[in-house]
Amino acid sequence: NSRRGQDTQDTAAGGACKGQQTTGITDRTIKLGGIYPLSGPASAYGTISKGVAAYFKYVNDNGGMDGRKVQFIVRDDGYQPPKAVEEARRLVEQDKVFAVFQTLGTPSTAAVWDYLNKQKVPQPFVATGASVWGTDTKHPWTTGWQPNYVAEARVYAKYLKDAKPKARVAVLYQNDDFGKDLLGGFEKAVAGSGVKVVAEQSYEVTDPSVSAQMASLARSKADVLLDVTTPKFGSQALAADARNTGWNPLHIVNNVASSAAVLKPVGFKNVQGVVSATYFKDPADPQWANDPEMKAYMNTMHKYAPDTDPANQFNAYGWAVASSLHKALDAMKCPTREGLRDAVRNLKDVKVGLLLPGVTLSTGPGDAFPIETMQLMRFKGERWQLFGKPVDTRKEFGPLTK
Amino acid sequence: MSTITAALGTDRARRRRAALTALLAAAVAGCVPFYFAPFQVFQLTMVLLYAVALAGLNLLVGFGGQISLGHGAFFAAGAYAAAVMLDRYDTGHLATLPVAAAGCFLLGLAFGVPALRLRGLYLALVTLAFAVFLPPLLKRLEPVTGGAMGLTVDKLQPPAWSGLAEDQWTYFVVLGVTATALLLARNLLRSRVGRALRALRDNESAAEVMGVRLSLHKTLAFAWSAMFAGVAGCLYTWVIGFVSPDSFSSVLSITLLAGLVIGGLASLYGPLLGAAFVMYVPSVSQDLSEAAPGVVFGLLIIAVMFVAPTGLAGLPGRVLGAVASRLPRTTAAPATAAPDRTPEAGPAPSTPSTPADPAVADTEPVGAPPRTERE
Amino acid sequence: MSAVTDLLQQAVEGLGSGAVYASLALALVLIHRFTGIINFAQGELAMLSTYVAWQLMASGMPFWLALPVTLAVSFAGGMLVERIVIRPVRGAPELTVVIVTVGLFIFVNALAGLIWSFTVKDFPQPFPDGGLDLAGVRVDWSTLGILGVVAVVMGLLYLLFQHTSAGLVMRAVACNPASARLSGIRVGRVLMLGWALAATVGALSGVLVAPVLFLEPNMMGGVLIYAFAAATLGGFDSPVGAVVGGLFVGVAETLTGAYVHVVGEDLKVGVPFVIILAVLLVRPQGLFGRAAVERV
Amino acid sequence: MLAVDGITVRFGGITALDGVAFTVEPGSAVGLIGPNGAGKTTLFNCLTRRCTPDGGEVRFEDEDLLALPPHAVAGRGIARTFQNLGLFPRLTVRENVMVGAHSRGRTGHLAAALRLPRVRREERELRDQADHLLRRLGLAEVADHPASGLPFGTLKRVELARALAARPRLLLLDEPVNGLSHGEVGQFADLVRSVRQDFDLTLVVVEHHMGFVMGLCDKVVCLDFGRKIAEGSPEHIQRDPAVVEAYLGVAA
Amino acid sequence: MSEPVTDVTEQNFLEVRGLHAGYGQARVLQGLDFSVARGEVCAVLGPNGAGKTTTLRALCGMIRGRGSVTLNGRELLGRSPEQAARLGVAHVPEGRGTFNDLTVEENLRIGAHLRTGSGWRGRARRAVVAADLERIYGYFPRLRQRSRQAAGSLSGGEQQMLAIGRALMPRPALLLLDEPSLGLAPLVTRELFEIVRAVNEEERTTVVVVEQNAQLALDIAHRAHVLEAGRLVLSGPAARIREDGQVAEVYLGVSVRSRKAG
Ligand SMILES: Nc1ncnc2c1ncn2[C@@H]1O[C@H](COP(=O)(O)OP(=O)(O)OP(=O)(O)O)[C@@H](O)[C@H]1O
Ligand SMILES: Nc1ncnc2c1ncn2[C@@H]1O[C@H](COP(=O)(O)OP(=O)(O)OP(=O)(O)O)[C@@H](O)[C@H]1O
Ligand SMILES: [Mg+2]
Ligand SMILES: [Mg+2]
Repeated sequence: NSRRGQDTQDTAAGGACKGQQTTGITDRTIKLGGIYPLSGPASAYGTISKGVAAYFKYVNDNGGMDGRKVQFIVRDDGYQPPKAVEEARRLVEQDKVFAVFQTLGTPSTAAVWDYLNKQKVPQPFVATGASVWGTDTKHPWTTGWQPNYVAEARVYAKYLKDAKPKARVAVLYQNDDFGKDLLGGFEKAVAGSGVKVVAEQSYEVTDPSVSAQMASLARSKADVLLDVTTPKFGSQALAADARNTGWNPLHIVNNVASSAAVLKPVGFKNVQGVVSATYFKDPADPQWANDPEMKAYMNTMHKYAPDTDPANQFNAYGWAVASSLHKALDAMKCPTREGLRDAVRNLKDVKVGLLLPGVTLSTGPGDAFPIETMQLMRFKGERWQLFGKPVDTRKEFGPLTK
Repeated sequence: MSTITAALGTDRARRRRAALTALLAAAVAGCVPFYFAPFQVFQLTMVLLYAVALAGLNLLVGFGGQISLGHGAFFAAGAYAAAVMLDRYDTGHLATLPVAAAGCFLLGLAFGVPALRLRGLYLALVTLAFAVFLPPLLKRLEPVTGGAMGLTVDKLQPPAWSGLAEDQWTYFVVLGVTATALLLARNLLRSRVGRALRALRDNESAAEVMGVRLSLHKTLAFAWSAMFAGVAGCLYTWVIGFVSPDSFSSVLSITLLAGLVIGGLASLYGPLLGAAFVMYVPSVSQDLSEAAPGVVFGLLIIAVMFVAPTGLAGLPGRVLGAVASRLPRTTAAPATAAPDRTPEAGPAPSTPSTPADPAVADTEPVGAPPRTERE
Repeated sequence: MSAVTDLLQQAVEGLGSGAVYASLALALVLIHRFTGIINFAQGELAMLSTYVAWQLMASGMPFWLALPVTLAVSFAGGMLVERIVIRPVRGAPELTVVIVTVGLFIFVNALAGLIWSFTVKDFPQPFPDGGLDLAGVRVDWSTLGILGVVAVVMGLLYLLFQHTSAGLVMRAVACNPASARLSGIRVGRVLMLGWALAATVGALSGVLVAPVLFLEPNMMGGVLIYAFAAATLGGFDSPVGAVVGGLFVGVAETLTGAYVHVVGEDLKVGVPFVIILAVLLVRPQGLFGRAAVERV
Repeated sequence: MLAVDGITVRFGGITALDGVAFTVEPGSAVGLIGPNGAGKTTLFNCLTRRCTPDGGEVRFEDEDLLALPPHAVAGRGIARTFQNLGLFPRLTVRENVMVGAHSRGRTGHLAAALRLPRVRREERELRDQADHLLRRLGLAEVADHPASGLPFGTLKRVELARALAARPRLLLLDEPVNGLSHGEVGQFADLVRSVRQDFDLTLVVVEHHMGFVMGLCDKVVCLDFGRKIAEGSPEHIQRDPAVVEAYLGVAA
Repeated sequence: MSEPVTDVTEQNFLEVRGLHAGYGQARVLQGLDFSVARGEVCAVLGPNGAGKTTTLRALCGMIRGRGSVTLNGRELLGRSPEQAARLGVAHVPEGRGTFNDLTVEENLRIGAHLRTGSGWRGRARRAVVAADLERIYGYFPRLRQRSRQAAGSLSGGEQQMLAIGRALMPRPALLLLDEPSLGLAPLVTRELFEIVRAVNEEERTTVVVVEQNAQLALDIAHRAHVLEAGRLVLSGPAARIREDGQVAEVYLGVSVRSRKAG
């Protein structure tokens, strides 16, 4: 009785969807798997899985998705690509999931996407903003979700071109795909304009602090500091900026490090006027307190994840991306893996509760970036204030190509 | 004379038993991929390739007594050598193996020379520094290494004639390389060279007086062990098909050393056990606690070291020893177990002491082998 | 600003980082002097202590009360760790103990994440905001404060090691525990004391650097590597060496990161290590370490 | 065969050896005696290149010994035992002895890894020779025992076996019989005498056991505070007042 | 055996009953019985590998044993070496166990640990230690010359002196000497045994000495035990053992002396 025979359990649909894969989905259930760093250096992001799981529980309590109860299996890869491969294989071959809904981080995602595409398993809405997920044509089963880093860079570029056309920009960035993508996107987007990058400094995630880099950047006396960091380093950079009274640039902090949890430790008085961009509703922001989706989110989090801080924006991110998947599943023509693949790649202005007004999901042939719109915000008092109109980078800069 | 013939007899018997065991192991190893699910075969493949790296590290640390916390760097070098060759020159997989091996051998040689001057802790930390330094370097060399995004390359594909699935073919290839590597390591250790290595681990001065050339053997040990790590890295690229700088952080180096110590230093099959630990225990931890797999994993490491302070390889012996010394009389002389325990420096870990008097911990004379100490 | 002031400013920045490394390196040196091992969990224990302080303050305790309580808790905690985690492998090969500390590292890190989550916590700055302006070079009070505390701790440790019989006993235990026991030294207690002191120094380090690095479970992970570097450069037995090593590493990497463009910020980690390697090749026992006695 | 000339060793302020000179004739046995800390072991250390003298010359068969790298000494035919035992505790007794023959082996790293036929042959030979020595010294029983945990007297013999495995022409013994009972000393003396004959050895022996030294040696050199204070036949030395005063106390 | 209670601490100051001990599965001591009176010097003799060292290790708690060992009426078995040391047992181990990284004087100070404890102590304590140091330097002038030198760099004999000196520092009640003459020059060996005799007589220190130089040991011992293969094969007053020619021949090889090493 070989365990290998499990392959035979893979099932196919009949009828109109004849031959398509129905593994992991029945009329009553749908099985999804996610791979997150629950341990190791990137475990801060692991909490996204809590938001996702909470959403699915919420849906199950309300009758499921189209009558199907969601079973969501979370696996830990410790942010290590080989572990991600192992876990992806386990999810596909042993747990027989319908789709691998979210792999987190560029390395892990890159390590598994060949495999998943070869197995024809959908990999929708990966939790990384690298631009490859949307521009690659060889991996139709994989799509991004959050605005890719290039798109985000374009938002800041546009803002500067409009507001400070002669800006001299200093950039602090994390030396990995995230930082490089964003920096590269920014440089490309400001090319030919009066906005110039005059200094760049990178740091490694393993560095204890970025104060030395900040001191170096201060020497450039730039007017703008573009701060492409992850939360802890974001706090450090903001604090270093505040400490240095001799240099007062316009501080643009990227979305990843823009949550209130990053700013609060620095002291709100020290971060007045900082600019950022966003696309979903910050659970820590009181202006959304009466938003119905936010309420549902808060209640569910209190109910199912009482130990988790619902104000943490990563949880809200999880909720938002899960509800995006819900929409995509609803849009499937066939309840099959192929059906999901096609649905995810054919989203048209789909609204999702936790996304900002004006931000919708849209994909199409050759465009696997569901969200490419962001809105600028400025920190004032004790919270972010949105300003300007949502910037649709697709419209402003044209589609991304490889 | 009779004792000699008897010894010869047992020797032959032992050899026959060893051959039988090897045959059995080969048979089991050959059947495994036809029984287990692909992802389990994949896991075993990973165990095998980590075992190669651990076997290399074992040469250096277990048998040579030099501690390296930087072997992840050689692993990475091997992985990148393979990935770059596949990505840029399309050389085909097999060609990458000798290049990765030779390259890492030379790299190890280059490292072995300064390592000669450094001892214990200092060597460990300098090598750790190398492991810390490598990822940013790989990122910097973007034109070759693909920078922070890494490189995605083709995995090993089964040839049509084999009729095997990808995971099975990969498994067999890795099995072949691993078996060869382990055999090489074993041969090395069972020779004059291996003895010299272990001798200088135990007592450098005496070894040198016996004519052992320290510089030669230490540097070559470093080179061999780097080569093994490089070969493992090359296999990694074949299996995973993706390399990125952040896959080879210092955590990998520390994990390798931990795996080795957990498996059993200076033991021939310790690397296999250590590799299995490194591979399977994180999964077990998250099965036990989804909320915080790290908590469980950390505890498991500590627990294993409590139960098997000399590594898992020594565990069966310890258990048997403990049982044997308990069985005849319940009050038998409180033993320290571990009959097979490599009689290395330091006292045996204690059997649990009487609860009334927790201070009595050490049961073996702590200075047990003082006479063979250096002056 | 002139180029010289710039340079000095960067150097001051380096001293700031260096002080952070030195503070943890002191704890590493302490534990090494007592037990002869390197403790991978040292940074995580410091981080845990810092969370204790944070928790105390979150429940309303003022900083200057929370600090001594935290130090006391850490002292006790260090003893407990030795008793529960390290004692069972005492006498096992050295690497086994090192790997146990690796396990402890993973455990404590995950535990802190479980209890306090990975969001950054704000931690009050014991030193006043702002700083001195010395001829255009800005030196934050916090940098000066950390440097000052590090210097004091270094001095105390120096006295402990060199001028008390406790220091002598401790060295004897690290050198030959078996003989120490034969001389009636309660090795278990000495080791507990060593862990307790190291945990206390570590806690102090954590509390000092938390306002600068921001408190989260991985706060000390990066520092640990640099603290290792500092201790290695200094010679792993010497508190003075740890501090000199820490400051040197901090300044060296900051200046090369800022001024040597081929190296740049991304590769600057390599610089102190190259220097360390160079130093060790000449002095294998580190700058301030003692050469081991060896003869046949 | 061996000529030590004006050798001087200093450690910081201590002069461990101060212009010591003597010669050793082929086939002879020379005893080296002197109070504790006189520099006897240090002298051995110089001969085996464990330390480098600050002055003086050592010639072995007309070759400058001090110009050799440490590991080459064994290859020239010089072997020694250590005062405080320099065994390899984690190796078995047989392996210890086989390491002794290291300088006679030829196997390199690559050949060893591939386990070429000649490697097997060499291994077998070394092993047989080691076993032969072990039997000869009555150690066959403990051949597979790790060196640590054996009684002291046994370890002394293991050290001798290991030194002999190098097939030396000059054998340096540092306190070979300390820790042996009187009866065992006698046996050991017989043993040394017989191997000396069979292996055609030249001996230099450091020993505080006067009976052993006097019974074995043709010539005795006495050191005190790093200086040679007497040299001569055993009978002569035993009566030498300087030796009696510094070392023996009342005539033994 | 029922002896008057008053005698317990005098006649059976050290009392060993049915002592079994070993290493792992190797059972070395197979039930030893002997006792040593207070202020007595007791020699333990026997061939190579008989278990003499093992006996001393069991007495001072370095290895665990089964049976009973009482010192002054208090059980020693099951105690750790430091506890035994605190009860007044000092052990010069085989292999010397010097603190190689510490200087000679620091080694001796560690030996005085029990007299001073650790930590900051008063002048009186310091004076005591200074006097003790003087006493040891008096016994071994060589050590005074080497007092600032690291113990690891001493010659073999100097280390042996240091180990004995360290054991004498705390003025122990029971001194266990494992082959103290090892590596010592003849003159020093004789002096050493004089020192042991003096310590024994002046301080009433009870001594158990394992020694291969049976002649010397028996000269200062009151009582002697001969061990073979982990069992006592002979016990009695030292003088009688010395005179028992056959025993001496068989177990001690004393008569070798007349053969003059062959
Ligand atoms: N590395 C060293 N550093 C300092 N002093 C040393 C060193 N090696 C030896 N000495 C000193 O040199 C002197 C000679 O030592 P050596 O070991 O040669 O004596 P020895 O004659 O062998 O004495 P023993 O009979 O006690 O073994 C001793 O006083 C010793 O302390
Ligand atoms: N650390 C150890 N581990 C295992 N066995 C040991 C150990 N130490 C001693 N033994 C064994 O115990 C037995 C007795 O050894 P012990 O050292 O007590 O003998 P001894 O009488 O002191 O001999 P010697 O005169 O040679 O010192 C020997 O057979 C020896 O092999
Ligand atoms: Mg000597
Ligand atoms: Mg003995």
